[in-house]
Amino acid sequence: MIKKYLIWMATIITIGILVAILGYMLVNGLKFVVEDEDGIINFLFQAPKKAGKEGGISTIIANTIFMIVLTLIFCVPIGLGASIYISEYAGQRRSVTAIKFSIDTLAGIPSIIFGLFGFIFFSNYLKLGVGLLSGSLTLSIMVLPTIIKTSVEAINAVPISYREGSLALGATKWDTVKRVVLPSALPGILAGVVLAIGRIIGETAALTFTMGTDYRLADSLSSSARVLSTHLYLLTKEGISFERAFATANVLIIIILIINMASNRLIKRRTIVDE
Amino acid sequence: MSEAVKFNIRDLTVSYGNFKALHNVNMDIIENKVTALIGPSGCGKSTFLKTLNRMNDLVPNIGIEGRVLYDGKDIYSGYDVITLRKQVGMVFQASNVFPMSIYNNVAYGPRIHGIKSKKRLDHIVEESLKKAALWDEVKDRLNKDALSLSGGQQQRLCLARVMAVEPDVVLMDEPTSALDPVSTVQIEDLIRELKEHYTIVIVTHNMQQAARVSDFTVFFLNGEIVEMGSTEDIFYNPKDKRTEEYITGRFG
Amino acid sequence: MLGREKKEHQSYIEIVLFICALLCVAAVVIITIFVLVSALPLFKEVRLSDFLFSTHWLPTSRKDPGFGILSFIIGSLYVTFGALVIAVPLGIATAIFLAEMSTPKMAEVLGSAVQLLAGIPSVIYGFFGVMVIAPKVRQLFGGSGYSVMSASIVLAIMILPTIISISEVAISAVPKGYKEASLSLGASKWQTIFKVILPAARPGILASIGLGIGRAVGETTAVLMVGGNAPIMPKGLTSMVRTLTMNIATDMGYASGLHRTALFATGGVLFVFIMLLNIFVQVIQKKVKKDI
Amino acid sequence: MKKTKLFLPLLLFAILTIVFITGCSTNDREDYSFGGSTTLEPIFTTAIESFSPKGQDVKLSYDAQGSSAGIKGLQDGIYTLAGASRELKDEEKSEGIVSTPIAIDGIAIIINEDAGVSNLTLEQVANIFAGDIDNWSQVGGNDMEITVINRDEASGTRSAFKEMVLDSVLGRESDPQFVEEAIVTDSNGDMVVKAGSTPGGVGYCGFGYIEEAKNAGAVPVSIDEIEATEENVIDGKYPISRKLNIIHREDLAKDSIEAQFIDFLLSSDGQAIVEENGFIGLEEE
Repeated sequence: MIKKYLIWMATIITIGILVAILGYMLVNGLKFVVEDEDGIINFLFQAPKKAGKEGGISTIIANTIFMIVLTLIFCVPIGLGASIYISEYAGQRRSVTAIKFSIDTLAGIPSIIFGLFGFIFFSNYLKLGVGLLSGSLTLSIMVLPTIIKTSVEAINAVPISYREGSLALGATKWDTVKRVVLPSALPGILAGVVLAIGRIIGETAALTFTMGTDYRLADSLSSSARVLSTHLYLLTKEGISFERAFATANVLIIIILIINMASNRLIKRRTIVDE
Repeated sequence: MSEAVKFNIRDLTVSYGNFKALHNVNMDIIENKVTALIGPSGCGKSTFLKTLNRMNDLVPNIGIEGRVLYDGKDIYSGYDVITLRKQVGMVFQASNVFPMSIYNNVAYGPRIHGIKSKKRLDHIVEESLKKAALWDEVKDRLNKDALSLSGGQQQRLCLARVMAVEPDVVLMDEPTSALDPVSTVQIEDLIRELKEHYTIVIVTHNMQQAARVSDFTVFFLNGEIVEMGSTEDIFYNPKDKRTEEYITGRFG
Repeated sequence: MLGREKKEHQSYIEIVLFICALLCVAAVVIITIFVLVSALPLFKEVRLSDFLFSTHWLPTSRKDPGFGILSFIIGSLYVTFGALVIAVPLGIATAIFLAEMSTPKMAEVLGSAVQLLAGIPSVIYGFFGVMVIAPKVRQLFGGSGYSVMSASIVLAIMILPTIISISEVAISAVPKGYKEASLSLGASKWQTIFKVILPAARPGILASIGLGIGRAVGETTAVLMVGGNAPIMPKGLTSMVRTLTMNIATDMGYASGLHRTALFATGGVLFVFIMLLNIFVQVIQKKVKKDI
Repeated sequence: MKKTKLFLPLLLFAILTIVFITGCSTNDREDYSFGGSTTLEPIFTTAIESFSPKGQDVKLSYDAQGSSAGIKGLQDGIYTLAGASRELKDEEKSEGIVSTPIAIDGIAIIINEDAGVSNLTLEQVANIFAGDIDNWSQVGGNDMEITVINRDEASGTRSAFKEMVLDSVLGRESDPQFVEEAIVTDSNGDMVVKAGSTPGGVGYCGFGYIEEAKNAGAVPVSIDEIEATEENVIDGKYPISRKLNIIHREDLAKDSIEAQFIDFLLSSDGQAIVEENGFIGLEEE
């Protein structure tokens, strides 16, 4: 019977770890909110001062949003285009296996290699410098596999009968994809985009040398921009302010919570549409 | 038998890889008549139906030999598949309504063929739903989700969808096999009404249905035509023994 | 629209989509070529054995520069192995609980908790490591707290969700028939789990461990915060460590000339190791598909 | 059409953000990126906030990745000015790069409180960092293992420290190396955190970070009984100090923003900023 207890114990430890991490972050984050005279609202809407020792993280949140939007602008069209090609047009051609293999390889590459590649290729070789543009380009290559995998899965889940119905009415392949397949696969695709955002927000290793660490508002494509995750990293490493590090960590965790809920609901909605 | 011939099929052979689904089928389909295709499952009747509007093209490594003439033109050489499927509509066994509103389902065909004006679309939708005898039941909830309709209603919606592109021929692949008896009768009445304006080819397992609605019947077995002729001849004095056995339900 | 015009419109769309797909292939090809080509010049001056099998890493010294990364390879393996020792038993046990023992409600709650754990960025694990794990390790085991042990614990927490979710899928994918057959022969719940279900789910579990290794070896930020980053051969659990990824991250900003090529070569070693790992995982997963 | 209805707002939002980002930069404002030593970061960030050249709309940014990273970035053309907490190496000078000192900064030896040490001789410091002394009891402290905390090779503070302590005490020709078994930190801030939190830990940082070291629990010690204070550095008694330099191209145009920025740092306002951040201004020397 000891096996039963061992398994129960292991599960409790796993839950314990999660509760410990989230609890620890939440408690210390709340402590900061209560003690800090400005409170959480100012923290979110005030610009940082003295390298983050004082003030809030408003410009950093703005930089993070710019990074996400810019990255999505690059990777969503390409990712969606690739996934439509793979699931609708490619059929059994040999090129599909090459594409699928490269997507799996891309998904396996560690983020530090993307950081190294991005720094040398985008910043130095293409002279894009250290800033929003080279950072977002590096990230968009990194999240392409996430978007493609979820989009292909969502498109393949669309029943064949919808396509037959449309083709039998004399619709072209593109009409069928544009008007029938994509709309019903949309919730699944959006879930993929939301998951990609989760990965983009959590990235640090690939960003320090491609995106830079300037915490002021990035107001041009080439200006260096510090984002939430890099800010948390620097606050901790440099010992600038552990209270603000906790507050930033909580902001990150809350965003990840919202992302998980959003993607779960989107995936659920897709299954309702099919029944 | 001097009526006009809509389809003329000359030694048609269809194979998936090395499996021969149909071998040298020769027949005519008469305009504005209902032709029923019967036979045990796997005899190639559905495959044959899907060659008429080239839906078989979707099947990977399919081999099609022989000629299928539609109004005298061979649809497998140089015939634009888009125009063909516009003229030769199809209703599937499982009603595949789109996950859209009832209105958008019917308007889908006209829209992809370039009709944009709302007024014309409203007119087409109304006409098509009337032809499918569904207008009265749905006219005040056109933008409700089509998936909320009953099985019989959904199948009639598919029919309305086909009507909306003004086809010349309507193919039906076991349209009522998933429906309750009441909806089945409704569909059969519809088929009789549509006969004046459209050529109808229907695949069915249901012998009584074939007898009730069709003018001609073709009996398929193992990819070949055993016997074909007017429905009365086939059902009341079948020439081939195998047809007689199938009709009387001894096998299949 | 006329049939012909639609035809052109069609093929033009297909080409655009094909280009999108090709861009992914191009991305991988460019990265691979860039990393490997930038790494090759190193071997004109440094013998492969001096690079892979020596611990003498002094890239900027003028007198006798050394580019041996053996201590970082061992560092990476040491930390990854430490993480596996913790995460594999915990992960598989939790996966068994999820698949076989929990009520649907519990499974749903625990499932979303694991999903959340997987979504949390590694910088937060690093932060937690610096604030809680390193001091605790320092208290209990002495040393500076920034060591192989702290890095292994942080990495274990990070790869736990990967192992749990993929093992759970493998375990619940085992056909019901196996379980019923074993139970019908009078086997206990535990004998069934350990004698029938786990062996049947073995390929899936191995795949999850492979993916866990991939993530652990590829991790940089969290390990950088708690590993200590001393360029030495780790001697014990409490000694400082620098992994391949930490070596790249630390020197990337300022390295130049041969030093920068050495970093690319380090990246190359990591790249090759991860690719071999991916192929291993894909081979196993194909085997899984064939079985079931 | 359901898709296009949803797609429009997404597309609109994307275009809006792009316009917003590029919009601001298309006006005549020029961007200048500088980079370099973490020691000079406080000086650069404060100076950038109050530096406004006559009427020109400019945006300066400073990327603190270490002195060598700044100099490398200058050579690669990523930065147009670099900050270094060390002197130029010979091979760097040959590439048409020059250095202009703007401040002086002593290097303080910071030891974790638990070690119970408040004074060391220069030899002891050299032997500790070379690894020959490994327990605080050998230098009059508590019986605790010494954990050396070092900086990464990008740091100017590290190379300055190596020259003024290891080389000068243990002989320059033998090129004495730091002890390998040491925690490597990549900035003064990181160094201070690790020194304060590691029992028996010892490291070094610029005078500008002494306050932060004390808060983190690491004590700056006196060298041969000489306190680590600005006065002792100014009158040359404190043995470890170096100049903080701005590195730039030899052929820098006189009226360029970079030249104006250097003049600003050397001006009285600039020197005030240097003092305010805990470093030592030039004139007083």
